[in-house]
Amino acid sequence: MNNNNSITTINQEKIKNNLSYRAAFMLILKRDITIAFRHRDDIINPLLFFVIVVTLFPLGIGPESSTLSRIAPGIIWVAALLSTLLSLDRLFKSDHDDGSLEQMLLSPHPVFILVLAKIVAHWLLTGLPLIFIAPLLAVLLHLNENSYGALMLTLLLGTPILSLIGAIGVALTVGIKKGGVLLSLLVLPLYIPVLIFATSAIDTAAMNLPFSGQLAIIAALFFGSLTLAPFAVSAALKVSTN
Amino acid sequence: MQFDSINAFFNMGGYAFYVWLSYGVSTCLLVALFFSSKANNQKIIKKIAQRQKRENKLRQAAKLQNEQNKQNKQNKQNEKNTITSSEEKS
Amino acid sequence: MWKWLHPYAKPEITYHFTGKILPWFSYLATILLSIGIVWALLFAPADYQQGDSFRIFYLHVPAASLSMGIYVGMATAALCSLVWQLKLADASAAAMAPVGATFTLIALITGAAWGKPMWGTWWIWDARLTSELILLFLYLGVIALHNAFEDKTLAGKAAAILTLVGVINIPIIKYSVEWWNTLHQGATVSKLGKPSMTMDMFWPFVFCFLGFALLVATIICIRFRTEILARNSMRPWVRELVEKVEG
Amino acid sequence: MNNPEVYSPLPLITASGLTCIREERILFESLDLEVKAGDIVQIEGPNGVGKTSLLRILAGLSMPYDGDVHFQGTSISSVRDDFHQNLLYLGHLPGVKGEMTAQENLEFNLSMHGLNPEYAEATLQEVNLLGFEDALASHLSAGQHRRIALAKLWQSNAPIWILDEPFTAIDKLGVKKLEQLFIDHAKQGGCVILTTHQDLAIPETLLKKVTLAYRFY
Repeated sequence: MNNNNSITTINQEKIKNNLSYRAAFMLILKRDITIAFRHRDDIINPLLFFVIVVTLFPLGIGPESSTLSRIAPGIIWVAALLSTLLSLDRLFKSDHDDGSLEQMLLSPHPVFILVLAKIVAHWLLTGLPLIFIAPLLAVLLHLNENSYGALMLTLLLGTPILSLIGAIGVALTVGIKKGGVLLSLLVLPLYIPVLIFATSAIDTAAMNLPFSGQLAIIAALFFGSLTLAPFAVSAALKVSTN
Repeated sequence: MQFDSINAFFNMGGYAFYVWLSYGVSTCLLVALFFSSKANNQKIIKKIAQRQKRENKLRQAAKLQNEQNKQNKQNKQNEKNTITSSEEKS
Repeated sequence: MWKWLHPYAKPEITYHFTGKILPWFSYLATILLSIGIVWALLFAPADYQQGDSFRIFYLHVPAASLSMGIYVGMATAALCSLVWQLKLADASAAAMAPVGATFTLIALITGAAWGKPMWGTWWIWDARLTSELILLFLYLGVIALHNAFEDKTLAGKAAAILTLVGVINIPIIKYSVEWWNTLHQGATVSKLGKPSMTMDMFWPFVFCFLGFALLVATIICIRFRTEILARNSMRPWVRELVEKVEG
Repeated sequence: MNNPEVYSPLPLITASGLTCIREERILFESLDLEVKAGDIVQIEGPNGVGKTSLLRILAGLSMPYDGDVHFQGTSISSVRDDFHQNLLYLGHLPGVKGEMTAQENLEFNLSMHGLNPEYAEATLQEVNLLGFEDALASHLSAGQHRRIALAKLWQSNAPIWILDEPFTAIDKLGVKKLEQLFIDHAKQGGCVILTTHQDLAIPETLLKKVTLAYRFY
């Protein structure tokens, strides 16, 4: 097959790229999800970690259901925080090592769309399973009945924030050899507002009071980080692949 | 003067431990910060000077090197023409 | 606009300029600090409620506000470094971070020491002390990121991004900690409020504050000059300078 | 071969006053480079002298200490998307995902650059990876990974090619084929900037050499 006919004549008119932003977004999303399903342990490990950490607390604090149910929201949310942190490393590390991160930065599409696709893929693979498994663990911790709704809602709105802000930390430390420990120091202080409002929402729900105020603030944090984080991540990636 | 005597001053109205703890710790931290910055400054200057010495040595070695091979190029040269001149003589 | 500022973008000129103003800062700092401290410890009146433990106030409040101020200074340096690609801004941010962290630490220790006689425990989850603690973590994050990269220009840019992300989050953290504190504690704990300041309490505070501010300026100047040297070590002007000094 | 189109008047890439500093060592200082359509530029020099850093700066991947890179006259930082549309960069790392098969990798690469993924199968034969289409990339050798990355060259219509040591782990026949590809690409108004240690069998008219040397201070 001679190769001339496939190379269209190149002259100064620039070949418009026919791939729309949405198609690029879906392309990266599909690729990341197929890769994650090709080796499952990336999805299972953070979940197992979440379960184990939550079961450790009753063993440490004692089985009385009164104390457990009072501290259950805090335990579940801190465990969710830590398991997201554990799974964040996978976001850019493998791409950085095999060079596809460079190709992504050099693609004609704006980087923040591709980065958003990777963060959404990461959330689907770690955030969503967390939400499904949280009620089971809440049962283990005798969580008050009427705060299950609040737990699910806060996790649904909160875990994307964890992925978005965590992506900034991981993009900053992807170039560094031992970046894992540094990642938690960079990212955990930024998680504190989400933790505070989520746990207070679940507590007020336990007392049968309306918790829409806290939920509104978490939603505000979510939309704020949804719009701002991808730009910070693309700037950080440009720095760490320098 | 708020205090009528020296040890009243040190006693700080019963809060001596807390007041002197905070003042003491703060002065230690500030002094440590000040002198570590000064020491850092000297360390950087020493490091640059040391690197400069190493680079000068490297440059000398390189200069020496190409003088040598210029040398042995010359003596190879004049050996050749001595041989050719001796052939003409014989 | 800002034409007069342009020559200072060149590291050499800034290095010599900061060299000239450094002695001024240090002399003023020592004078103001000694007056302020002596005035606060010896001559300022004791608080009618807290007695002499109130004298820690002259240390705690300047340190707390300076720690905030330095972070905002670092954020502006980060903004200049990212928007206008100013390499000197990275150097100044790297110089400010440890100073800010030390002052946050001082604010925390003096806050705890001041809280102990009043509330009976060393650490109290008061809203301001908690956000001061989180500010310390933010500082440590920036310092750790500065040291994590071998290449200084990369380190500067990465730390600049983290500082900007941090500065956006500081008001959110402060608000959420206030909310969290009132929700859990209720307002039972008497706040570490500023008692009404009589004039003879106000002046020592002003001297202490200015003294500490100038001390911060001095230390930042020293560190800034070190950072400039470290980042321009391959430049000819640095080589001559080092030759002159080291001989 | 169709008649050569009129080449774009403006040079494709100009670098002015590039300085690159790595770990406090000046790799190169105020380096000027102009690459017009139809040029093949080979960057030579001992390893560790900054060839890869120069390529990464030209591709816009890393920031030079000072100096600027222009694409058709305008700085690349202002026309980033346009520049990347007309650029194909191949670094040391092939950019091939181990969990995906060779064909999936190529299809992903092609569609990322807005090319038609159906060509993937045909192009894999071009780089004689026949029969390896559905083998997982993790089972393939490093040389085969490089050939998957190189397969993009056959499909890409980006005028600017920046290739970092494209001939590593490629056999004799493959090198000959690639050289021919570069010559055709240059003839059609594209330009190739590459680093290699082998000497290229490329006619002198097209080839431009840039040598970087060690600096002691």
